[in-house]
Amino acid sequence: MKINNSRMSAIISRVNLNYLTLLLIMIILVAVMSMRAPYFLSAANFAVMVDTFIMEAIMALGMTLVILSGGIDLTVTGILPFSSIMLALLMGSGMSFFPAAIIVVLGCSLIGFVTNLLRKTLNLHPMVVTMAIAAILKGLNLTITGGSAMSDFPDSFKAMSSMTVFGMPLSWAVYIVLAAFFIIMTKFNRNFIKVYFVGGNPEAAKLSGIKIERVYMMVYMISAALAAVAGILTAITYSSASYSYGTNADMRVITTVAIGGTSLTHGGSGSIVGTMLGTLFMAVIYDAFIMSGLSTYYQDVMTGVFLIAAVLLSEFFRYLKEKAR
Amino acid sequence: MSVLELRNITKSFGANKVLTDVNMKFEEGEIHSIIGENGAGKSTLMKIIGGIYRADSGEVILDGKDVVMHSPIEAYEHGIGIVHQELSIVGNMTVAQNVFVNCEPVYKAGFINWKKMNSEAKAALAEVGADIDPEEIAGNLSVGMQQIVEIAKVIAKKVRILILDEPTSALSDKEVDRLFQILDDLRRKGVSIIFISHKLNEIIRISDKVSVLRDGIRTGTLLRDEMNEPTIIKMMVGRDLGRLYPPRASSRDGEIVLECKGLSLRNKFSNIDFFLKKGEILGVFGLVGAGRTEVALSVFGADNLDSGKVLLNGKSVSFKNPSDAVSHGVCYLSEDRKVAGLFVNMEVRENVVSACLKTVCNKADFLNQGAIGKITQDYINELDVHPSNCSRFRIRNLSGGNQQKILFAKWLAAKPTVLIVDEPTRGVDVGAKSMIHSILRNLAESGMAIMMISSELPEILGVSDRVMVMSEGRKTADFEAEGLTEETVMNAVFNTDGGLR
Amino acid sequence: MIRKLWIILTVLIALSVPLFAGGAEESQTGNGGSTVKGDELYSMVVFTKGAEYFNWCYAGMRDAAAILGDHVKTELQGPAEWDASLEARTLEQVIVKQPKGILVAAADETTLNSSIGKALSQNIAVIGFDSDAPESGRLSYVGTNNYDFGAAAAQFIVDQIGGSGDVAVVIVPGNIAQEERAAGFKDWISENAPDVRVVSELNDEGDVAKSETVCAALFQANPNIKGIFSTHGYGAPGAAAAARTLGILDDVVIVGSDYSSAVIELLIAGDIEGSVVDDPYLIGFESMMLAYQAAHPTSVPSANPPFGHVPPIIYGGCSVITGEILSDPAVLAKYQNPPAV
Amino acid sequence: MKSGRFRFKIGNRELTLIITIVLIYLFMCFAKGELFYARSNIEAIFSNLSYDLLLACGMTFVIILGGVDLSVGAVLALSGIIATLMAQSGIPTAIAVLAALAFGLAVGCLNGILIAKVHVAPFVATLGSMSICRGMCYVLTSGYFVANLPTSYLNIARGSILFSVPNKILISVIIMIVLAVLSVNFRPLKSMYYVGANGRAAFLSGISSDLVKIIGYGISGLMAGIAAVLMTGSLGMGHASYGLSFEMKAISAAVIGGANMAGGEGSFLGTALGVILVALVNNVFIMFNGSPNWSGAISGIMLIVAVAIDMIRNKIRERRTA
Repeated sequence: MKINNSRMSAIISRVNLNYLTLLLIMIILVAVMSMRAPYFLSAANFAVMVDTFIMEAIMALGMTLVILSGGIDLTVTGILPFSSIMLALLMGSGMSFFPAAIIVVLGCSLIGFVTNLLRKTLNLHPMVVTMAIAAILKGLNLTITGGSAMSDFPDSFKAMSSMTVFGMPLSWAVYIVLAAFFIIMTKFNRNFIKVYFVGGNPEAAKLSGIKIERVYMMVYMISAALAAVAGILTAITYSSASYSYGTNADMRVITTVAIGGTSLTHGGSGSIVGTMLGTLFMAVIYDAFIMSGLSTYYQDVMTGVFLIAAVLLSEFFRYLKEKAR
Repeated sequence: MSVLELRNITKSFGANKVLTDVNMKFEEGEIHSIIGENGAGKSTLMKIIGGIYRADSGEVILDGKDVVMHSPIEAYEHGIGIVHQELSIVGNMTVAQNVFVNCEPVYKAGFINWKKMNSEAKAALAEVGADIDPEEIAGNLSVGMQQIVEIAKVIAKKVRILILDEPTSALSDKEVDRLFQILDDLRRKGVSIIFISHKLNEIIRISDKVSVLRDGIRTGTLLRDEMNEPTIIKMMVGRDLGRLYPPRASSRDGEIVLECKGLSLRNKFSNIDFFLKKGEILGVFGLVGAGRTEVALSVFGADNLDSGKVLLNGKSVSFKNPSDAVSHGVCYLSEDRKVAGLFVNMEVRENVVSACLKTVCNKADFLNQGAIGKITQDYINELDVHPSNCSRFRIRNLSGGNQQKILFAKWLAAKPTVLIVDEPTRGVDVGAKSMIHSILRNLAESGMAIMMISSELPEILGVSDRVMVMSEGRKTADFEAEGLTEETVMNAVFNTDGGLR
Repeated sequence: MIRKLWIILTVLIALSVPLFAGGAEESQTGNGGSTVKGDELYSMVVFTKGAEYFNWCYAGMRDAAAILGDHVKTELQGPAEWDASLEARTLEQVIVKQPKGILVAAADETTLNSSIGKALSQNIAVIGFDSDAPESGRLSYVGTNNYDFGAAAAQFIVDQIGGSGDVAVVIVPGNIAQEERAAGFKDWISENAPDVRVVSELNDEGDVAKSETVCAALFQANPNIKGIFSTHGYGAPGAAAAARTLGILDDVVIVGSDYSSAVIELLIAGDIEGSVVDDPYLIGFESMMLAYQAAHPTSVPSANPPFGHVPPIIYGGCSVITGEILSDPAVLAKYQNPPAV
Repeated sequence: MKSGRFRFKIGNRELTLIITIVLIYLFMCFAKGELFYARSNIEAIFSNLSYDLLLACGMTFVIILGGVDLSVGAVLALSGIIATLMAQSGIPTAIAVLAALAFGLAVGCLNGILIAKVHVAPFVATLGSMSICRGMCYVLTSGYFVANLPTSYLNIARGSILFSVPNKILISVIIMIVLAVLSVNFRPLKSMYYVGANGRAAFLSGISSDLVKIIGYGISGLMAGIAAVLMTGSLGMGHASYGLSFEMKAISAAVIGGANMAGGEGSFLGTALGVILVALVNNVFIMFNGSPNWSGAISGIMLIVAVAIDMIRNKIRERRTA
């Protein structure tokens, strides 16, 4: 009994209050919603809810790494449509799916590489560089497509939109694999743990022999590659490619990561699991407004309120912890 | 054959020649100390060995081979490890992660073996005599503890050449003893150790050889039996310093300016009483973490007080923020000049007036650039800051000792009546140190009340008129400085009946 | 302690969720939230929610629903951003609510195809309006022929500038409706007005202030500019502001698209000469009627069983409104009071 | 007075920008002649950069403080809507204008309080208020224009009290010049640099860093409020979509002008030059009939180009001195 008790308290002491609170708010939200909207707790709605936010969820994984390293990446809003358009171009010219997808992902991580190179050589804040690159990509996307949607895909590709893996839609499976990969890597892989060091204290990391520029390069390339994956999945889901995809996705993704407890002030604190919780939270909010029939105008207002509230709460817990010491 | 040899190393930053034709040899299994005034080029030399800078000319010869290193990583690969003066601890990671940063023990598949990492970290910490939980978040540790983790981190890398750049500045004497034991062990195992410190007694105690740098030139190397303080000091500054410490207060009957009664702050300190008299220096001694800085910050209004009274000139005051305190003539010179003292990317002149902006403004609140220039130049001359035309230099381009002088200038420009100085000579060489000591004395003689917080016992004994000892958040003793011995003070430190924590 | 309390609270509330869900059956809220038995929900899904045009459409839909009966509920959904994939997601969320019918204005021609297909397969009637997705299988499309819309603008502008001079087009690239309007505009001019040249296409990002910027620069770059046509509702006010700043309001003919309180005010003041309009209210109204028709099949044989018979396409006309037309109070009243949404 | 109380130092970055602007200007004068250098064209360029100038000013404050303010665009839209709704419903113009300014100031100060007192990351705090303000715009208007404004309101922006220069140009240029001059020597503004360079040190030096931060963000919000009045007045209507992505333009301009996102560095003259450069290039772009697809990317491209030119100039100068 006594052993059990101490194990219990060990578990309790390891619970992250931020995550718990997030969970609490989410559960309350779900409770209220299920009262207002009978469909809310249905399996169909769950599926749609996940679908609604799956692209942001994938990009949020990469964004978490970027923010952990102390940076930020606004290019995702340009890369997502760019990758879908590139895929359409390549497959339209007769290439089959896998080589085309691989080229697109590699090509987009090259954009991440260039972004990071510009950041480094021009000594600019990542926000500024990524903002500029995003604007340039938008121009490129418009020029390539001429503004109209591209749907020049072979039928085999179109069939992929209803493909399932273990009974799950393709995008879910991709997300689960990626999320598991990043959870494991950030816990056990040296290169990924370096991201925390670099975000926590770049100078110290440098003195400890970490090649910090290489870490920055890695996170921006990963973030770009994940945005490319999201773009490819979007193209698969809708059998189309358009410059309009991913509009404002950068802000949604950053909001997700911030709500998930990854700190934009103190680099190096946060986790993939937190981001996944944040993702779920955002998915619930985005779904709840449509399901409840409340005006979606309030959706922006509420996202803003929850974002600030979540960060306030985590600062509050940080304060409590400090006070207790 | 020497393990490491430096031949004709020359290095300039712009027009400023930092090292000129420096030759040095480091042998296996010896502790070779390097000493010199600030700006003498010690840190630059170490950074060249550590691969952070490259020499303009000259060779770094490792095991008889000329090597060129481009980064700290390459230095590590050559078996050279540096314990830096600035801590390289990452606060949000665990102690174990910090110890094994970049060389985590892994399974065959490349995944980190957490269990092994924690147990090895525990062992590495035990080796340096510290009982720290490897799973603790490093940021939660005190500065002294972090310094120990830092040392453990480098030693755990099994280096052949170990460079320690002022490793003892944040350590208590007990921790220093322990560190020296470790260095002794390492020496016996054949590691060559390069030790940089400003503390002459430490250098003499541990070194096999000591090399002295002055203005980027090696002025000589002494063997163990040739070492003594006067000789070393003479080689460093090129002159006899005469007395190491300034005379004590000429008059002890100034009125009480600041009096504190029963100051308490939860988890930080409790029931602290002290007073400051005009013309006196009160030395506050304690180990790192004794709560000295916290008391100072609370008096200064930068932190809260749970209870207690602060009387300034007999009137009860409670400063809501530092700006309040400064306008009442109470100033606090912080221990960490880079984080809490200076604006390193701003100009010297801007730094000097940063605490007295209101006084250099006209009625419409516009800064008077002429006055700023004059004040700055006056203090540069008075405090002998080098170079003397540095008024428009950025702080980051000055050496540590000169930065510290600018920090003093900044607070002197605020015309304090009560000056609290926190570790005023941390990371400052002997020459600058004695200068700062005499500045403090002159200020006291001119009628200022000074409280000096320090972890260097000789400094406390040499400079203060009265001494207050703190330990674990409590005041444990009050002494008159005249005739006080180190033993008495240390006894007071350890004679506590159960601290706060 | 706080930790423990928090954990207990979370668990308690988590356990109580099913209780809430149980109570859902009896609850009842209006405006498309949850519905009681016998209620029918019709949803309108658009790509830039908050655009005045769609508000008019929705007003028409709502009035049609009121005529059809109290049990017919409506809602307006859609992302504020112009993002076809976001609109598709919103559509999928709407499908979960199992409405009887959905009215869709498609952000582009193909992205919504699979979502529309999904709705149809669940026996939800889908009517396209304003912006069509022709290959999606939607039962019917109600809207305007945007090519003709542009041609009408061209005809008006050529008339106003006296058959010769330079003109320019303001457009947000990537919007099919606008691209078609621009194409119709340019084609009509090249076929019918040899002395008129389209010298420039401008992107104002659908933003009035940006429109002012680009138009001001255009007037400078081409002093001979006689007319300007905005393919969307925000361009004309911006162009008018630019012309006002430069003092050339009387020298250029500004023709806008759609109507809004801002456009009406400028038309009456004479700052802009005309605006090409279709009837969004009527489009919304008719779409709603068609959706209801499709959702309630009659004995009339249908081309799309199990849905009721609806015509594949209904094109409404478009016309040019001017300050003169609006001087008739009866006409003005129609435009002046935007419906509350 | 003598030793340059108003010493106006032109930094390297400013010089780079001035050279670039002059080169572009000369080039355009040759290429397009009268069309380009006509007073009306210069007026057109300036009339359109007046909002950008104001927002970029506010943003410069915030960047000097080491932060960023994403909410300015949304605050502009919402203040504009508040002012126009009030003016439309017959409330006196002065009160409507004051309400807009007060609202901008209030949102800015709230941002500042969140950032200074509660230590929320500036990006997150202002992203939150951006969402809230933008959402409120639509809640208040449902996306409708707010038109039919009284002439007295419109004339604030459209009228002209000096040299027949439109007020909106006059107001924004005057604010800009005042700030540029004040930032050199005016103590409350100068303390921003201290706080941005090292907040802890500034606090311990007796500068009320929290207050300074709150004021800085407050000014940024206030600038958005002023820009809102000018924009709604000039265009004659308020709308929820005003100011979309203006924050990005403002940040670009400030960074082009030499502001450092790490804090402590930035100049109002540089920011003004940055705004002018982007506006000039926009004008050039349209003069040469550039593809509309790329007009949105101009400020991003100019940012990279300007910073790169500056970097190359610095390299060349270093080599020359070495």
